Amino acid sequence: MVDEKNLRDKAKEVLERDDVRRLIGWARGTYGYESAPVVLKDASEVDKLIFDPTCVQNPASFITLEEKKPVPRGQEPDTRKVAVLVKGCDSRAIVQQLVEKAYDREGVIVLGVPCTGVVDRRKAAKMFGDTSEPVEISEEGDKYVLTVNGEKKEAPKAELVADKCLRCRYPNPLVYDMLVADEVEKWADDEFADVDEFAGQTPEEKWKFWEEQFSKCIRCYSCRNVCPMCYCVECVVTKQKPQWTRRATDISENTAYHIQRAWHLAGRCIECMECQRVCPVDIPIMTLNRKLTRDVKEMFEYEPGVDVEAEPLLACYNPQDPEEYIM
Amino acid sequence: MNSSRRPKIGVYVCHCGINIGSVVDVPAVVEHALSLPGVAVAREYTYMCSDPGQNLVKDDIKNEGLNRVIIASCSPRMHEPTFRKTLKEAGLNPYFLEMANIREQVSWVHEDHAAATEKAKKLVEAAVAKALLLEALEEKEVDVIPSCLVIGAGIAGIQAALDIADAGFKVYVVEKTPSVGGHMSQLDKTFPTLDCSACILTPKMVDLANHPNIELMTYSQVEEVTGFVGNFKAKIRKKARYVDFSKCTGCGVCAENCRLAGRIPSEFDEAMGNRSAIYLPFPQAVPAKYTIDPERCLQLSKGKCGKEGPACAEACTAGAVNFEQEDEMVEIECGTIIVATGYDVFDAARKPEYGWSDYDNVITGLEFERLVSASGPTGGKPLLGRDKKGEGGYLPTKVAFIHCVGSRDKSVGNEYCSRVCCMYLAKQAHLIRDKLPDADITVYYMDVRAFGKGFEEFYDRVRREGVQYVRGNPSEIYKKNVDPEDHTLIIKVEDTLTATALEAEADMVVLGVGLEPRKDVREIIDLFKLSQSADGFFLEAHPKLRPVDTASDGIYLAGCCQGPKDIPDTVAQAKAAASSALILLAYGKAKVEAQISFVSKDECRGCGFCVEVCPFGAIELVDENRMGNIVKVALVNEVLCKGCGSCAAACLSGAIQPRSYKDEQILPQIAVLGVR
Amino acid sequence: MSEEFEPNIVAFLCNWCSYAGADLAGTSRMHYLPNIKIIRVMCSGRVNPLFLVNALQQGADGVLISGCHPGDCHYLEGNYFARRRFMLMRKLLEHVGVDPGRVNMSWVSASEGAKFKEVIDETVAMAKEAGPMDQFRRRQLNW
Amino acid sequence: MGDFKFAKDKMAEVIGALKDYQVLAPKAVGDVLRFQPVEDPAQVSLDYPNTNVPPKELMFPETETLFKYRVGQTDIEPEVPDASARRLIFGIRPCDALAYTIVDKLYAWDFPDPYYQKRREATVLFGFACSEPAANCFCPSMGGGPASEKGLDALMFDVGDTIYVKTLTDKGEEAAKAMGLEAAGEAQMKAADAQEKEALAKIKRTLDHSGIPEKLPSLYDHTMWERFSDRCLSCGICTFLCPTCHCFDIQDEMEGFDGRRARMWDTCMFSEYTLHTSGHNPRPTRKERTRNRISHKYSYFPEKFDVIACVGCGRCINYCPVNIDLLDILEDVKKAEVKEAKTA
Repeated sequence: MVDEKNLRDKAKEVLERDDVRRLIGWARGTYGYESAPVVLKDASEVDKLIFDPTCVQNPASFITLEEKKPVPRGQEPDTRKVAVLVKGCDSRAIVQQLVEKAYDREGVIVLGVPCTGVVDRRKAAKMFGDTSEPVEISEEGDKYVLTVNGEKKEAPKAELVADKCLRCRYPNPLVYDMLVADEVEKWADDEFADVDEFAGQTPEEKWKFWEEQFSKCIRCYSCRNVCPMCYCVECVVTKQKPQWTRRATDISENTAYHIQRAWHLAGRCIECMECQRVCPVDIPIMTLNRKLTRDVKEMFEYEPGVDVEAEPLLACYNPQDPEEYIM
Repeated sequence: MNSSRRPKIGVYVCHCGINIGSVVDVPAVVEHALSLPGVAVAREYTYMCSDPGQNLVKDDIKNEGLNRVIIASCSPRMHEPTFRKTLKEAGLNPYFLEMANIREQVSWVHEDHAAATEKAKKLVEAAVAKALLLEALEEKEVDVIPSCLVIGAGIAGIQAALDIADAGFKVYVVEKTPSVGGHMSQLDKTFPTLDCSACILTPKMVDLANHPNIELMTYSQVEEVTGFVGNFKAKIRKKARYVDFSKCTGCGVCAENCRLAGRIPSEFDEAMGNRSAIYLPFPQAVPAKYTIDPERCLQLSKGKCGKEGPACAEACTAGAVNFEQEDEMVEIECGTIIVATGYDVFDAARKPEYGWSDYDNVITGLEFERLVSASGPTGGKPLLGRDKKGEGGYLPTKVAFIHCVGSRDKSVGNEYCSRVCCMYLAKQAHLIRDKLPDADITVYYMDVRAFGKGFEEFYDRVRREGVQYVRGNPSEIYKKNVDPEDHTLIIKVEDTLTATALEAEADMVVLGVGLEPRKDVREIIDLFKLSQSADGFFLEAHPKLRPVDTASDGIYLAGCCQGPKDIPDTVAQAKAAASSALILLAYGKAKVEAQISFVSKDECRGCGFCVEVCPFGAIELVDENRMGNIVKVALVNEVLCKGCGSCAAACLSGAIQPRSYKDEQILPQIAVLGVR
Repeated sequence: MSEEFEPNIVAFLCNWCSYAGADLAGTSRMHYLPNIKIIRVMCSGRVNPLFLVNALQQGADGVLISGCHPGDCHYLEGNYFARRRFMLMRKLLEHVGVDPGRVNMSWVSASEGAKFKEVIDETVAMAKEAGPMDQFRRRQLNW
Repeated sequence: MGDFKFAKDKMAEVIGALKDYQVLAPKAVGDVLRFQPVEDPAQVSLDYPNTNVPPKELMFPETETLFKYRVGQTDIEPEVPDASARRLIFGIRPCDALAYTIVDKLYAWDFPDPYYQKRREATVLFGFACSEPAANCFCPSMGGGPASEKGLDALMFDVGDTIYVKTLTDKGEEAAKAMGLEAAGEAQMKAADAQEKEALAKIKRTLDHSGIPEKLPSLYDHTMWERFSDRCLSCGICTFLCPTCHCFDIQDEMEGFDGRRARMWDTCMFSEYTLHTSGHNPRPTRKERTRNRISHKYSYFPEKFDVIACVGCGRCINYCPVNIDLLDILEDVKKAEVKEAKTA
């Protein structure tokens, strides 16, 4: 369990340093089961910080989301550090961002938050209905206790917890400068059963599924924008010259977009599942990413976001790489 | 230049005589071309590559103001350079050319005329789609270091080196063995003229050693090659001879005193004769400097040689022997490289049915050369069955020669013809007839390929000398009986002309072993980035038109490393390689690839994927000021970049692109060709 | 379809081995099916796997990447990268429901004209087997 | 106009009776609701909060071909939608109907947009009053309400096992007749009134927007925006799912040398939206984009058309993945001190 007081003290310490520009963490949401990512710029704001089972978002995304603002002539760019709170899964994003030279290790201060699982808003809403008031959720053993409109409600953890947590292999941050709580026991593992099950279908069945899913897509690009790995200055998907994918929303372009998005995360996806969480039309985007994650593991014994020293998967090779199917 | 204006494309469809015209409806393709956007002119012509053909293009560029040209004809690998030149001469940037390959990829491979014509139209359409997006590229040049590195000092290497040196350029010759000369130095006589191999080779070997422009490094090996055309760097290991090169006079006293004198099989004599641990490979060896074989020498391998220590050192009045000597690394720079690493003869042990490993009167062609050579272990007598000391032995009475051992033989993986065996066996048959007038001589052959100058005449002469040619490929050779005094072998063979099974006798069998790529061919490939053809020999840049060039600029091939050859062909190719290398050396500059990658800094995310991928280390990350912020972006070294484009496929944002093969140039091609 | 379905294949050939191999097939007059349309690139390593997706989108019924045999790349390593990328992209497309028979890669050296012919025949056969690629073909302009 | 009713279990027949209308109703794919042509009337259900994607797409499709052409040729073939086909949107929520009346103003302004207008004219809106407003609904604050009639041709109420239909225009009346509905009685009307009051009471979130349109311009450079923009993903959810957002991009698409010009939804939240050819971007960061979204809805639009471009449907709040809450922002707008701010 994370003691929020301790978390805020640590955050305060960090924010008080002259060489720190901002701190990214979580704050209470405005309604329902939401929490909100928050960017603090002053130590006086630390009381906004929370950490509870609603803190599903990946703060690492907001490091790369920050634009490099044009620096007026005669002024120096603000190169002070960015501090960020990360759960175990979130921390893999930091590792991968470092592998891809998104910033220097010295450029960030990582406050690690050992995590025992977060709640899936959709599951909660299904169970207890939505509400205009912010809901507080706390974890008690294998139960979640929720305060919905003043009423205390309970639910087994397994029924509310996000899918990614059900197969969490990294509850503790893999990279950090300080931990805000004691490390926790790893409680789950990932057998990729879902991937195998899906892969078991015929091409026709698979396409039938995706055709329905992709045709829902409104191309809001929230899945791309929220991804901590997606921070190209100009994304091929929205590039005009050349135009890989057209803006038109139809099954052809939508499919192309989703394949491109998944492809560009091959050997890079760190499985925070933000892409799937943010989708306004419930496209199971991770089904693509996880397929690649699995194959990458099997074919190349490679796992992204765990080793800062690792070479990027598709920027290296092994002469003995598998090549069945190659004529 | 007019290229900046909106595209004005000229399309030229070639009939290539009837090569294209007889299958593809050329007028229809021309008509289709005219319907395409940006196409101002479309014409057909019998031979676009001919002068009048090229003039068509030039005139249109001048008169019609064309700024893009499409040639629909043969493979760009064939005539792209030709037509780039055409554009250049007409004042248009040569990279405004696009070719549609409607011969190799259409008329020659498709029978259905209608389908072929449709495909030709598509390919032209795709070319137009790309041409609309072509851009002018600038061809840069780099200086060429005025020197050449020759690898291997067989006849090929020697000849190439001498030619270049005579042209006044510095040549470094690196030979793996202690002496230059290669296989040719082992031969006795050469077909069909029968002049003595040593007599014609030795003078060249000496010239090589004494030429003021040549730096000869024998008993040496290239260990690393870096750089690019015009600016190669090579690390060479001069292996320790344990004999002071400057002091050794080549007198040979050391060898006579060596405790292992005459007890080590001589490589040069194909183990038919012996040498000492400190040795000169053969009497006419160049340089005439002795070398200690570190594996065999007691002092070097065991650390102790007799009670009184090494006798060679004792004996050497010049005090040249030096067991402390160490390998020496030298680094040289050169503008061009000639690879002349030669071949290995086929290992007869791989045809056990011929019993080469079992019977000492079954020998290979090369062993025969040593046996009949005046400088050989038997002083030229074809003596067999000599004892350890090389004493005794008998002269054969029935001699059999067998063709195609390890050549034209899928069972050993050599489908090719070795080109020399037919003739050297004929020559050897003649030599036997010379030395043993009464011997009966039979040659077992599949075909006799006497294709060269004077070959057929020579073959005819040998037959008239009473050498019997039997058409048949022996299936087995075995000893007639166990009696050690009886050397008779039985050759099981079917005479395919009379269709009769024979069990012929012979007491000497010479195997016409073929030529194979060297065992260490892999090392050389990795060293110089060469590629192999199906037969395992090095692959030339083009089988017809660039027979001595390799895929890597500034690196050329000479001799049997490229494929089996006889001496005249080898010398001819060596001279060709020399003149190719000389083009760069004489001109003093080398063109740098214009179609190389470039980075659009504003799009680069600085992840360095391209840096990791680049096989030539041509990309680095550098600081870039992006609106006041310092960010890392990729930067391409224009000389090191070869334009392979691997970086582009690794780049997530498409920020790095190879010129002429940019995403935005390939995607329109896909758009055209993809549509069913 | 009344007449037999003729698949359209877009092939990406490296200039040094496979394109040369295709030329050799031509010079040796080896007949193969006209369904294949070749795009020349300098190295199989140049082939962005997204080209394949784009080709399928454009209406290609099959795609082929061909490069030098492992170890023989004119640019030393390009084909190794190509191999990794291809192996993954094939799996991804398969997962989306694209018939794996549509997505092919081969090693064809400059001296393997005969192999090139075989590869083409096989590729076309597999695409025929898979049928017309209509899953996510662009249809905005089918008029 | 008239008051009608039909039994819930007769809904399939009622809809089936609409022979010369293309009927559109909410259809679910998984949990995602969207208006789609009705294939089987039996499948239509009126048991839903509101569609994820607003019915604005029925007038203003995500992607729409304007015309086609071939490069190198001069003739083009425009593709103005066929207006003759009459459509009936069955079960549109009052907030989404109200949204049409707002978007109408834009598409009728300076250049009347034929593509939009033809669809509008040919479409009958059968509204459906809300009995269970969602957590983030605030339509009453925006001049609408769970049973608002604005922009509708008819409004339906779910009263027990009957549906009470109140026609509001001739178009609605005509459609009701085509449905062969029977006349409604006092009971239904009373029930409807009661339901409306209940529904109103259930709406927790409110907004007093007085003063906001006037104040916004003065907050142009205010730092308050960063509190939200710092966590904004710059994605298209809030705008694409907004029933009043109406921005589009125009693109030429080529296949070989054939092409079409089409328009598709665009959003001011994308950085490309304001990117100039020169590479200059007047809205370089999420701050400017967040500000623009709010300012456009609550200041620029009312300035031009005297109405706030927001109907309080709550979608932008519900679907924002980082809890950027419109009402939260507007509260800050009201609190914000103007003194340190420059006016644009």
